[in-house]
Amino acid sequence: MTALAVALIATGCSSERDKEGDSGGAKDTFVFGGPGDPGSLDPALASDGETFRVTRQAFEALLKHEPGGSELAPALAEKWSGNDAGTVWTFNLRKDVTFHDGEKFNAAAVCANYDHWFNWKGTYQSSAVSYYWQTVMGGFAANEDPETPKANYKSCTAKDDSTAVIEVNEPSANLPGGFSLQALAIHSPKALKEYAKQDATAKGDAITYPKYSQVAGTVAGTGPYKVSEWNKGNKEVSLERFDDYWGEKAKIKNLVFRTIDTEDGRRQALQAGDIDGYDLVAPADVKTLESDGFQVPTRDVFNIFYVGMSQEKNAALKKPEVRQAIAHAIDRENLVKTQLPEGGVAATQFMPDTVAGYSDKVKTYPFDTAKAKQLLAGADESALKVEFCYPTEVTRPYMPAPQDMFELMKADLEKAGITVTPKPMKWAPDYLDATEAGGCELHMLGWTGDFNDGYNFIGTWFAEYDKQWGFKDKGVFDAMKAASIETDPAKRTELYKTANETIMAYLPGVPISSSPPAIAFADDVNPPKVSPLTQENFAETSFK
Amino acid sequence: MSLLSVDALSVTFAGHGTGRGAGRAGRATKAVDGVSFDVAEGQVVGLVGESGCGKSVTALALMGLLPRKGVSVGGRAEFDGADLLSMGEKKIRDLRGSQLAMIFQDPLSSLNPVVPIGVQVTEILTRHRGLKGEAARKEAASLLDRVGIPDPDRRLKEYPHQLSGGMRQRALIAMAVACAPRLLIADEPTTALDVTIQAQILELLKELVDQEGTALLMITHDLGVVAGLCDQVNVLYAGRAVETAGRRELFAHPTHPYAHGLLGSIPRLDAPRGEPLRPIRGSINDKIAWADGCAFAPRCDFYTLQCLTGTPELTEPRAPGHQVRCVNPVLPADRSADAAEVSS
Amino acid sequence: MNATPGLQKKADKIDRLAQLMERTETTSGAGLWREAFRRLRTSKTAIIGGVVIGVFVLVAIVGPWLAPYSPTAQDWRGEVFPNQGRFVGPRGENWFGLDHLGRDEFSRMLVGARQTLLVGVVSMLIGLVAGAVIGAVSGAAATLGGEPGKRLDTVIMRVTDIILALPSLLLAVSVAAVLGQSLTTVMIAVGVVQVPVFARLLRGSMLAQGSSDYVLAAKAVGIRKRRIVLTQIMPNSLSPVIVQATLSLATAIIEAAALSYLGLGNPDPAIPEWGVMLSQAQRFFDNAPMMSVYPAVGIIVTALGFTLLGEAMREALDPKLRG
Amino acid sequence: MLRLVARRLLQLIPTLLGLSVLLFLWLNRLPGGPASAILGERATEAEVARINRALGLDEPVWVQYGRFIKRIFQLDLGTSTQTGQPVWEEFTLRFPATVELSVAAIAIAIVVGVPLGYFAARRRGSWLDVTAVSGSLLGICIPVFFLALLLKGLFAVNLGIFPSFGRLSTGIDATKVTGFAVLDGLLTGEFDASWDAVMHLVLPAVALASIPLAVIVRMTRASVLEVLGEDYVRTAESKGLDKRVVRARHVLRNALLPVITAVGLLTGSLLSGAVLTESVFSFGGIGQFIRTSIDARDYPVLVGFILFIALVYVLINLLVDVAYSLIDPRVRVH
Repeated sequence: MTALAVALIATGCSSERDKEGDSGGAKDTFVFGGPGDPGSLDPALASDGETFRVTRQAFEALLKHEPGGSELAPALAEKWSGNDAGTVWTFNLRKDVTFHDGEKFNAAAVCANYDHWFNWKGTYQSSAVSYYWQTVMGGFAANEDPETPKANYKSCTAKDDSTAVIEVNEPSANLPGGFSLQALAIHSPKALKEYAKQDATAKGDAITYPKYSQVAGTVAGTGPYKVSEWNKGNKEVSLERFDDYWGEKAKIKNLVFRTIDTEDGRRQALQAGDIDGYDLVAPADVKTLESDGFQVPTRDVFNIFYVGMSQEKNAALKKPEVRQAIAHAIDRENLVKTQLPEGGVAATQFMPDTVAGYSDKVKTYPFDTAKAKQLLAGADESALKVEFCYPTEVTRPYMPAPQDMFELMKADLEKAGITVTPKPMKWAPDYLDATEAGGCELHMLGWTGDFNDGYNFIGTWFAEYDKQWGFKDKGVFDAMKAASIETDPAKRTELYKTANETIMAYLPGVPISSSPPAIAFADDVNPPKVSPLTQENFAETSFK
Repeated sequence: MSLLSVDALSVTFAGHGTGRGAGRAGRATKAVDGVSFDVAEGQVVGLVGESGCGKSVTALALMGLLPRKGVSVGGRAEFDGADLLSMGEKKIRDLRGSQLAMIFQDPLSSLNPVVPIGVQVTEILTRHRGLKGEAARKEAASLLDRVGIPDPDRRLKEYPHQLSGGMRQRALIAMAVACAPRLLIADEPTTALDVTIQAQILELLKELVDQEGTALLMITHDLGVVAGLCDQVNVLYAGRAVETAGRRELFAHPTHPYAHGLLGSIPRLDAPRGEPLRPIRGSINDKIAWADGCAFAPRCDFYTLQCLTGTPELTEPRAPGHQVRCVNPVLPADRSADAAEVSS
Repeated sequence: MNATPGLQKKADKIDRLAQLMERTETTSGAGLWREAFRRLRTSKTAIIGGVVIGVFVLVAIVGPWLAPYSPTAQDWRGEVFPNQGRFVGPRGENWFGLDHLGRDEFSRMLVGARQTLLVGVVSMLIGLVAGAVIGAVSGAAATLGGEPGKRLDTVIMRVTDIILALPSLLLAVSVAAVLGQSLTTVMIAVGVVQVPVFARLLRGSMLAQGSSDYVLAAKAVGIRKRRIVLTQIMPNSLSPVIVQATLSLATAIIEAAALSYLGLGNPDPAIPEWGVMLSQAQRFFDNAPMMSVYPAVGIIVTALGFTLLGEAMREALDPKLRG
Repeated sequence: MLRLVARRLLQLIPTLLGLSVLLFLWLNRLPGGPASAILGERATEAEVARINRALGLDEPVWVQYGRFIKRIFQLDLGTSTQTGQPVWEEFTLRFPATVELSVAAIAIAIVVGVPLGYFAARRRGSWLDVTAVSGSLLGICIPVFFLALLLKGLFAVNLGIFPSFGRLSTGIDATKVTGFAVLDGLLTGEFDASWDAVMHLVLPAVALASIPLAVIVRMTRASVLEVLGEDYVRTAESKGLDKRVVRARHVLRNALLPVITAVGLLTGSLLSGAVLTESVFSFGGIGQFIRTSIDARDYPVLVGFILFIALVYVLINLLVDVAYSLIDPRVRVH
């Protein structure tokens, strides 16, 4: 027993030395802390940022966004073009690309992927599994549930080895942006054959993901890293440099994502030197970290935070005056000034000013408690009572401290004479379910764009009747429709501007702010270009 | 020359704020207050008195078993020429169990419930006689046999709760006599036992003492025990000896009103029919301090104001060697008159 | 007799003593409590605990009137910048500084005491009442119900044992899942955790009483069973329950804080409650440690107070220790 | 002995059945019932009916209960809604971490608590006693999560002595054998991995040990005080035995009996504490998983966990009973 203890202590000391040695010389492992575990290793099955953060290092789609920006850029496709109707998309593919499993990348591989997704059956058709496919391409070859949208995907043809043509039935505002999504990243055809042998199953609400997506080994993409291990017990995913990567090779050999679910925990882990960087930095910690010598690069703003209203849940909200009063009552400037990280701005409409289609001419509702009271009195709603839902145990890139923001807004509303009943809910699934179903009179939510198109913001809410908002307004819906079928980018931008003006005149909810989510790195790291879409490419990272 | 010579033994419990067993807050309690007596080799000496009179504390003081904290012990107690009271912890530990041994009142609580009898017997053999293993076990078995426990080999493996009350006391006695001590202190050894067992145990004690020539200090409230066993008797009241005499002398002529009362409260078959028992009034709690006079005065049938003029001294009003601490002893002449006066 | 005055006094004293001797000692419940109270007064632990609780209860009662400002109004919200880690510490105007939303921390602490006490007391009462009922049924069944009663007792106790085994937080969460998140839920959740404790305690103490001599005596003289339970066993079984109640107040306050930390606390975070305040403030521990320290110390000291008093009561009521 | 074990195991059956009824009722009492839990508030009536049919909720209650029990016996605890993996697998994956943590905490509590309680009792009123008593009071009164945060802030972040989160450092390439990180390292000879795992255990285990430690110190102290006043200790002293023999055989052996029972009872509170400490240290055990399951309303996990904990608790207490009866002969006859 004693001998054992001695052995432990002795090796403990030596491993301590090793660690020292590491930081002095060739440090070859970069550890990044994320707030949650990925759900699967196959991005096609996912719709959450934690999964994509990991898979993005190993998988590439046809397109991507320029590093540090939101413009589309070539990825596996060197060039792409659409026809005038927006229904036929042609991709000139990059040559000399190899998958992690040694397979060659070519047009046939691209089509194998699209056809694989299009022919999904059973549980794969659940919107919880194939959310992004359904958003971009609609339904499947054979829809099994009447609620599943109609298929928009028509075909994929390998014109030659390096030319793939993807056809859709109707033009869509989600294209070509959708081709950049991780969910539509290209997998090795050999891996796809493995995938096809395994089924996702569902029992009740619980979906059991296929084994291949839970254990490293099968999945194979083309990215600069390949997944080497997913240690669920230790909550870490390890990736290793892919030496046959077609582009610039990753600078650090090993990349590890570890889960630390609290903001404090991540910050402390960075401060303690246990990790080299983390995402979703609490605004309060930015200054502290910076003064401690850590790097906290700021992303560009690409999100929107809003207060949603459900007109069906509380009839008073059907009155425009009431909605306007609420908008006037909330002190957005104060929220921005005290809660949001540096670079945050008060919002005037449901998209940040970095998105094409942002309008300067929308109707604004400046902070004015007196005006709010007056409007309420005018609408005969001086004794207005509302239930206000807020999420607990969560921070989002657009919403760093939901509860504090809720408290500030609640105080504002109460100053305007509105009685507010707080209703906290767990973020997932309670809060998301409730807000989506229109179960909250007032609620707070937000959105980070997937790609730079106005539709990716306002289209997600106001294109048609939506339970979340519970209103039917022809003016708003028509404005959206007009923009979505326009294929000329310039014209579309103008139509989005009009749509924004229509929406803000109708005021279905109150846009509050846009803010840059902060990401932090240790002082000895050359961080990757930070992305407004939170699509950092860690292959760019190196140690100083 | 006496084996044990106790001279002016006193034990004081310091008053604790909230401590247990130490009486009222802040007041020191004198549990034993200048007790002196001798025990010769082979002699049986009785310490008699009701509970709380200080007899058990005296025994514990002699064994060095009183807690060191909050207790101060005064006087001398010479055992074989060495003072037990000022002896070092290690030295008295060596004496305990080998030269000095003690038997306690409640055999069940005095035996460790989770250790087999055998271990509890052999551990003392190991400690003082260096016996180990099989030798110790054999000796233990013969000890049990000696104290009259049948089937000793089986009993050695058993636990205290598996034995009857009398058997447990026998086991305790076996432990006490294991190393042939020169002085055995028995603190109410029969109180917790059935009457039939009591006699057997007393018989056993007597036998052992006679065989080995062991001196016995018998602590009891039971005058019957005293009558059957003791050579010399000390009656204690409130921490002081109030009467000291040979057994016969004391039973024949109880002179202190307390001793007199004690004897009077024993039912006697030869008493005239219809004559009531005469219990002593009250309890030992209702005493005054010795410094203010006679502590027994509040309960005394014969008290006069003289009783309160100061601590009465030990005198020999009746016979040499028969010491009494009383200013108004019960002597043949005035006894019945006074009693009649007070009780009317 | 030529008695001196001093002697006469002593004689009187003795007469009085003699009178006193005639009186038999009472062992009634009232005597037990009086005795316990006397012991409590002389116990240092009890005094410290009592003073702490006294101050706490006083603050809980009058705190809202003492508070210099509204605990919920964000009067200074322009001065606090959580997004930059800039907070306002103690100053003339605000003795404890401001919280992260520009509210007066001192006022929040004062008013929070009441909420904290409320949560503690109500949840303890829930646990006590429910636990006492279960324990009493079980105990009565075991002592007086014969074989079937014993079986019922075993079943009840096994189930409470299991509940006792469940992590209290999980239990609380289960309750919250059924009832939804509210202050009532917090109280019920924390209370439910205490139920098996009280049940077990009361039952155990009833069993002990049930086999005691005076109950045997009552049975022997043919007093009705229900009457024995109500008039003999119950009153005498209550003292450990009361001790536990005091100790439970401490646990309840800590437990409520843990629930807040897990995000299951009072749904309206504006209403000050120490547990909620602590879990809110710990995010800012690096920049404004005092914001966490005030409620943490409040919770710890109060819990200590209740624990000390409970311990002292336990000692005072322990018949083994009675002189 | 075997009979005792057998009897206790038999007693387990009604207990677990009772618990399963409670659980079953609880599940059915969830707002809106399972269908709503599954579908959320979006559910239309038709969907609810469909799900109810699919889950057999339109059948009589006892049929449903029967199925519930059957599934439990098949170890089919369902699938976690968070991870999409079978609950049973999630448990086996995470359980070793929590066991390791709990065992470490209990070990700390016993190794420190028993001697501390013992010496506090021996030297009643000394500074050691006062420190032990007030320290244990503080241990009970300080919220576990706050203590964990303080420990982490001081020893991990500021002093950097211990790692701030997780079970193993990144880059430690430990071979998985049993899932118990410390043990695995010893088995495979990867001592550095074991050492690393031990370092990761220290802070959470100390935080988790605070309550059991406090309880054990107080129990031991009170128990030793009581035993010191027992007649049999005086008897032992009167035999002139060595101090060591008196302490070990006569004082501690008796004084530890209630402490053993307490340790069994502490299991429950230990797991409560694990939920909090594992969260603070992102430890990746059952505790943290339960916390995220609470947040995500992952009922299959919660139900499975409750059953599981009940079983563990009962088994631990069985062990305690057995241990108790080995030490205390009086229990054997009854």
